[in-house]
Amino acid sequence: MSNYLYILWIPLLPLATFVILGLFGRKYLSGIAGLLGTASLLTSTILSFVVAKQYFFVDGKVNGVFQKIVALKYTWLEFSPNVSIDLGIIVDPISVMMLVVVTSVSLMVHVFSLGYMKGEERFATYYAFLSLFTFSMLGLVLSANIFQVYMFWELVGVSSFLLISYYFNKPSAVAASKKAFIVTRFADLGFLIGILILGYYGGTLDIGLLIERFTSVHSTQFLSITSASFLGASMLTWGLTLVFMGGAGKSAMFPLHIWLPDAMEGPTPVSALIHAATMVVAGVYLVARMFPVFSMDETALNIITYVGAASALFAAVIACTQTDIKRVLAYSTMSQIGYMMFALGISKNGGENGLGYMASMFHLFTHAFFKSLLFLGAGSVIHMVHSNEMKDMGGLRKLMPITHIAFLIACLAIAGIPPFAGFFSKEEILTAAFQENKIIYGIALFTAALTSFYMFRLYFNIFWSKEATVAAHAHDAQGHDHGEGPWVMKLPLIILAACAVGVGFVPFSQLVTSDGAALDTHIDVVFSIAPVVLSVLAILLAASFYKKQNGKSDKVANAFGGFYTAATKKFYIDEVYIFITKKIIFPFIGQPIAWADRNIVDGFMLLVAKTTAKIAELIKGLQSGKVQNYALYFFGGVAALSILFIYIWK
Amino acid sequence: MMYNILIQLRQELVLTVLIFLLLFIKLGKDRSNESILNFINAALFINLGAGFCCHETGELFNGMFNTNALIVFEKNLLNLAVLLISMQSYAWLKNSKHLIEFYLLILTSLLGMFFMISSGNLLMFYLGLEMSTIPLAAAANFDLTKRKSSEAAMKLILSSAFSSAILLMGISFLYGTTGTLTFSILTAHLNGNPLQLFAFILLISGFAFKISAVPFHLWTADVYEGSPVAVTSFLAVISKGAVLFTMVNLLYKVFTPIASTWYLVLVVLAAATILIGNLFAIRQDNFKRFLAFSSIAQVGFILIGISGSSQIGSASLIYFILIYIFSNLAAFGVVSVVSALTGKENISDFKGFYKTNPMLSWVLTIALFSLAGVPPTAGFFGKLFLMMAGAAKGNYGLITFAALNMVISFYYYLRVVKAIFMEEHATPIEKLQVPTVSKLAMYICVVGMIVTGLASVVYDYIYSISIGL
Amino acid sequence: MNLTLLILLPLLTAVLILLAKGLQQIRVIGLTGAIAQLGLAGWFLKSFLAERTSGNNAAHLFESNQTWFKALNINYHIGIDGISLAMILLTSVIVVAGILVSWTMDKLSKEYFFLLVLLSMGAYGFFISLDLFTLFFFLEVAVIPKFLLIGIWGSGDKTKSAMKLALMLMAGSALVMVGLFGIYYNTHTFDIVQITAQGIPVGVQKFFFPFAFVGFGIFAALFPFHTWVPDGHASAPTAASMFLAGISMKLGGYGCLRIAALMPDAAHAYAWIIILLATIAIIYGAFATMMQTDLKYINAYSSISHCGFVILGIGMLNKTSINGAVIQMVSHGLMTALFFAAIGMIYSRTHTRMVAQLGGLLKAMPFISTVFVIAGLCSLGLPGFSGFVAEMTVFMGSWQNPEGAYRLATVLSGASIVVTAVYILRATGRAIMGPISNEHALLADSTWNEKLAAVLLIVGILIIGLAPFLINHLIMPSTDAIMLQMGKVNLYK
Amino acid sequence: MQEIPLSQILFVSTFLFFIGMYGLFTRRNLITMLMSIELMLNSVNINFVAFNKYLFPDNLDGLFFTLFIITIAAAEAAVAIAIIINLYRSHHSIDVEDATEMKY
Repeated sequence: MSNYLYILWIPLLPLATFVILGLFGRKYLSGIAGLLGTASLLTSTILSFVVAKQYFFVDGKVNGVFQKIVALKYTWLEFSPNVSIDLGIIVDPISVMMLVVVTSVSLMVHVFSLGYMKGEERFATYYAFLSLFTFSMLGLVLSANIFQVYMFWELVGVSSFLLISYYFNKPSAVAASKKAFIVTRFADLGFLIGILILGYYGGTLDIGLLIERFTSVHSTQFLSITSASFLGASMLTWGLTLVFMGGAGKSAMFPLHIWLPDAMEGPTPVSALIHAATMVVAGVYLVARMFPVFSMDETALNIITYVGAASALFAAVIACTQTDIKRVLAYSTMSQIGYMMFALGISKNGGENGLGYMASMFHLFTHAFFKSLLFLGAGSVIHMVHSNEMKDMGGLRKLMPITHIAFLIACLAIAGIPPFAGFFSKEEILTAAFQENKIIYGIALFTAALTSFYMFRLYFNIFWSKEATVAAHAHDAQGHDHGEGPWVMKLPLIILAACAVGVGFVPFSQLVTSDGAALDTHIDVVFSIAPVVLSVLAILLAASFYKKQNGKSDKVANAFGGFYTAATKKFYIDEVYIFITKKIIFPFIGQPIAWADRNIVDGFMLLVAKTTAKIAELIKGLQSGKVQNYALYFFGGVAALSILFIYIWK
Repeated sequence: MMYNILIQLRQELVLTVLIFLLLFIKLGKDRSNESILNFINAALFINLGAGFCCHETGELFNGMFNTNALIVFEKNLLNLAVLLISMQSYAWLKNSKHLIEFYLLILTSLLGMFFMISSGNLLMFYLGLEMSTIPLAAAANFDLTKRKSSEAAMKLILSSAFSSAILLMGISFLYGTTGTLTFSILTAHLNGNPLQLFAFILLISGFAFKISAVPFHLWTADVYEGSPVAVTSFLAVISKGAVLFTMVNLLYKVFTPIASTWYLVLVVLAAATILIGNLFAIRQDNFKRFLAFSSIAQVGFILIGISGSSQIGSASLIYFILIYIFSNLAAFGVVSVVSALTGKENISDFKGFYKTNPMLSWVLTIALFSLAGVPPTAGFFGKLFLMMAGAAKGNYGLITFAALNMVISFYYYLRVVKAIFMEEHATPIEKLQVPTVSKLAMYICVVGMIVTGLASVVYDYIYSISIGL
Repeated sequence: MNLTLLILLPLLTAVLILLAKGLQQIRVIGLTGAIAQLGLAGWFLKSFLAERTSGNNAAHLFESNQTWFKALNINYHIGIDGISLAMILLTSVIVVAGILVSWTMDKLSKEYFFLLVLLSMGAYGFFISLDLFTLFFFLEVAVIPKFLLIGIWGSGDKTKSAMKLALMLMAGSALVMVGLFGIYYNTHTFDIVQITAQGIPVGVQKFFFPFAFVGFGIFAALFPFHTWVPDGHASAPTAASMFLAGISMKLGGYGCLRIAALMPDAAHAYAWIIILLATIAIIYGAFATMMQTDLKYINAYSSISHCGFVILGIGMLNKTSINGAVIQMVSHGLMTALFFAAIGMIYSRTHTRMVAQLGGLLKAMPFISTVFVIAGLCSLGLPGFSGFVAEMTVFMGSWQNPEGAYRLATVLSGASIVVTAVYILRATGRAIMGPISNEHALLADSTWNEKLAAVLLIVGILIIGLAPFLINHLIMPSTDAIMLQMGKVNLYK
Repeated sequence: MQEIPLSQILFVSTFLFFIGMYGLFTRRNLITMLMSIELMLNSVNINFVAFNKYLFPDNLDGLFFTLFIITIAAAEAAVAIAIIINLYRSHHSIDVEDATEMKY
């Protein structure tokens, strides 16, 4: 087994970029910051492709099964002899797959930002943050220790916070970043406690060991964790569910999704990188990483399944009603991640039953490409029209042909139209769902249809609906002769479009499976009729609504009535949160405590002091100044002492 | 025999000689106050030196007068204190035309104390006591023109006469029940019957009056306030110290058979004294009155130490008195300079004092910290050892009570510091020209306050010569 | 080389400061002294590790023991183990930073620097003492400078805060004193090592533990005796706040730890109360912080919450949690000092600490804002900074107690990290980000001394945050020794 | 004639003592107060003499003590009178109630 230590460079290069740009960027390097970041990331990308090649096609397989290789293990913080945070690098199918995804998408975003963020004041800082994020994400992907996952988990969270609040003088951006951080932080609390539980009963924090101990039914650890129970559920269930809570927070699963739409306040390339392709799928990755353990507990899996399905449907419905294109994309992301989640939930570990797992990973893979493509496309659109609102757009297909084509491809991909990438992965998911759970299958199918509807609603609204004159948008100064940005913004679109077409043909089932052994799948044409047809119908419906401006959509909307408005209002989840925080926690917990501290706790201390002073004031009469009273007190003292010591204490 | 008298009685003799010298100077042609003061200070210095030559244990006049290393040391302390006081009151006496009378009075009283300390007999003790009290009453009235001064003197003389009547009653009953006045024989006859206990209580009340323990303390504040600062500091430091020395001697040597009783008496007195002293001190604005009550509180701590009834107890007491001399005299020194030069005696007058007189402020501050018992000043050690001695009896209720009272005392000491450093005054005390002698005295005090604590030799020496129960 | 140097060096510095003329001389002397202290501490670290690696596993190194008060069996017994060394390093770092941030203190500068140095001397003496009397002595030495620093150079209702602080701390030390007497009269010595060797009767422990522990607890802002913290910190001048939160609150934590180690039975008996109070302090402090509007108050209240972790770690009484407590002490020291430094810098420019009146400072003063954000992120326990390491270690430790109530305490205190995130981000979002007001738009960024101070502290934070195994390696053996006394073994299966 | 028992003498002396004390507490005139104190001292003298005579006739401690008490009482009185006179100078009254300037 050859040495994979050079993988270390893949995260370290972005880190180095971050440090350099962070320290000297503002002053000295603001010119070449972008190039620097891109260059270093290019290197990591190449490296990760090398890794992928080496692992998948050279020496990853040992007698037909892909091995888990721990390339590095360094004890970073020891809690007690066998429980410690080890910084490690794990090489297995999913981590390598994620390496490829993260680096390549990140690279695309870097390139795109060269054009998109051009002339920004804090250009260097932007790239520093991008590198920081990339580093954290890579570190997360490579973690071999669950606490290491948690660390990079937090780092990912904070770099997302920094990037969302990049336009820091925009209050809405600041608010969004705060929201994102706090909500995910809340989820992470669950994650942390989950880790504590697993670590306590597992007696280790090393993922490999945890899996090994919790999957062998007779190990003492497994017995102890399953025998221990709290509120009727076994500690295993608790631990896993709480870990999943962390994942749900990062992956914006219902009801912890509220931060994702607002996060769109960040620069669009950032949304493409963080909130479409990489960070938001961290939750899925986490579940996949711990999957063998999850597979030991039915309850946890069911929770995952239903949360995933619910989010998928919920998000899809909302997406149909939003008018901010980035928000539409955000909700579609949420819905797609829902897919991945329930795919994991319905899966089993190993063999044929591992189909869901494979499908989920496959979808994660394909989704990364077409969704980042969508965002970058939206980015270049926004870059041109300087607005996120559909109503400001329309008929752009002539002005930005490349973007148009790329966007269309992406839409087809996400709609699951063969032969585009999304088709294959979604197909696997549906198959798995069909085999495991009919209800889920139904939801998935309906969601698929919705997906293609709202995506094409988006597409038509941007590129068709009304005829836009060139003049309408040719106003921007820096010579957008045919409306689209410089080549650095177009190149990524083209590449990603190619991927969106191509990656579907990757023999994924041969490479990434739950147990590492190859899994032979086949596209069952009969089976795939239903979803494809549905999607096509949905597309046609969308076309009829939005290709030309006509009242149909509004009529339908009115037909739905209250439900529609509820959907546009995102079903009032945000309001609920705001109510809980602003109306319950602050006034009923925070204020009283703050008040009590000043007036009761501190008040008590003051009271002691005041009482002393008061007593002093009261007894001053003793010192009457009359010498006769003094003599009297004197005699009183004598008498008192005499009585005390002759009669009482004698 | 003669030789013995010369050796063992030397401190008293020197003092007597000094007193007569002063008389002659008074009678002779008048000299400038400065020269007289310098002469007196020199003489007092010699007097202080007298203690350090050769000290041996022994007794004179068949046990009427006895002396030993401890007693000599105690007398030295008092001499030192007198020297410091006389140096500090330089500014005040410089312009007084009765300064010799002042010295006559306080030195006579000092002589009385010497006899009281080394008395081996109730009669001797009584003589010493009165000899030390009566001149002080006169000295309290030294500012003949001040209303307060005469009022103070009146209060002092009347209440002390009353207390000595009570004391005498006690002595008479002791005599009646034991048939002797000699300490060494007295012990054997003590059996703790009610009459003896009553006699003892009368006696202890007399002591409590002198050391101003609650409820026998009421004269203190008024007298301190009314008398001239020098007299006040003499009262606060020296007479208290002398009586305490005697008291420990009596309790530890004579009243051993009824130790269980006097322990409880001390506990009660201590608790009351600390509390009342603190509560009154909080409210005071007149500096001397404030120091009076704070010294009352200090006495409470001293009583706790004595109640430990161990060698640590007596050693800590003497150690504390030494520190107390430095701290209290430093404080009084500043006050006396200020009141002599500006006539201001209120804490509120000291606002913004640091701006104008940093040196005096630091002296006063260190003194206050030492009184409060804050390290690294010696007061910390003094107070702590007293408490330790008390804790030996395992009465932690009392110790906790005292410890918490230390917080109160801390408050009012800090109040003064606050006034000095942190508060503004429309017309702060202007820059003062402190006489060199007084300055010297203050420096001695400061050095004493730092060194006495940190240099453990002092304590260890005192411990080696002091007595246990 | 003798540990006493750690006392003599500040003493010398203080004396020189008294002799110096003019702000320039004074501050240069002060800085030189502080740097010398830092170097000395570093030297001790170096030789300490050298000793350890050369296999010297004595509980305390550099021990020296002189008789002080022979009659009372009071000795000047000094020596350090890993924990005290960590504390000494912390102190020396903060002293340098504190002197740097008060570089331009021109009001009564001589007294100011003198008191700062005196305070540091007290801290050093406290940390090196192996004799309870000496310990207590230095504990009180450190009180008065605080009073004067706050009262003279403070802001706001300074005298009141100073008085409150001094009195509450004095009450604390009074309780400690009683506890020490109890120990003394039942073991006839103040010497920690001897006492550890011969042990204290259980009954005695049960009686005196509360005195000593609560006494030190008051210094460590133990609920409900924490009320001196907000006012004290808020009123104090910048450097004093740094010393207060960074050093003197640690005296309390350290004392609590030592007391718990001396009286293990009592510690176990009362553990549940300690944990209860600690948990309350954590949650309560966090929520109270959320409601504050003054930056200094925010940090002061958060200190209550963070010091709760120290007490919690001690109360849980197992190796990991105590490790965590120690790391948390160091981490919180550095982090709060940094926070106060940043706040001080902001205040000295904008002349307001009200969050509502600030905004968008990142535009005007990027460096200071970055420092502020770093301090904030460290405070909310972001990996890579010391706070994360400390809090996680405490959690891992406290989770080892399988009792349900202890689990609940852990979860609740864990929940505080969310609240922490809320208030830190509120403050940051309001003061650092958002639109900037015009009168602040043109303010200058930090000067060299401020930069230096901040960088120093940040480096400290990063060293712990990025390479926690270093500090772990330093303190682990000592905590092992303590656990040996505690007779409590690690609960992990 | 049989002699008077000690108890009766003690009774007299005690009675005298408390008369004195009562006088001290109640009379406003400083001179009178001083006289009451003299009464108390005298009662003590009676005690001493009686004890000496009845219980310990073989040595004369009590008697001598009495002599000293008388002397010192005289001295005390002298000083006290002087002070009172001075008080009269400043207050123009020897009523104790008038000399209560310092209090609390």
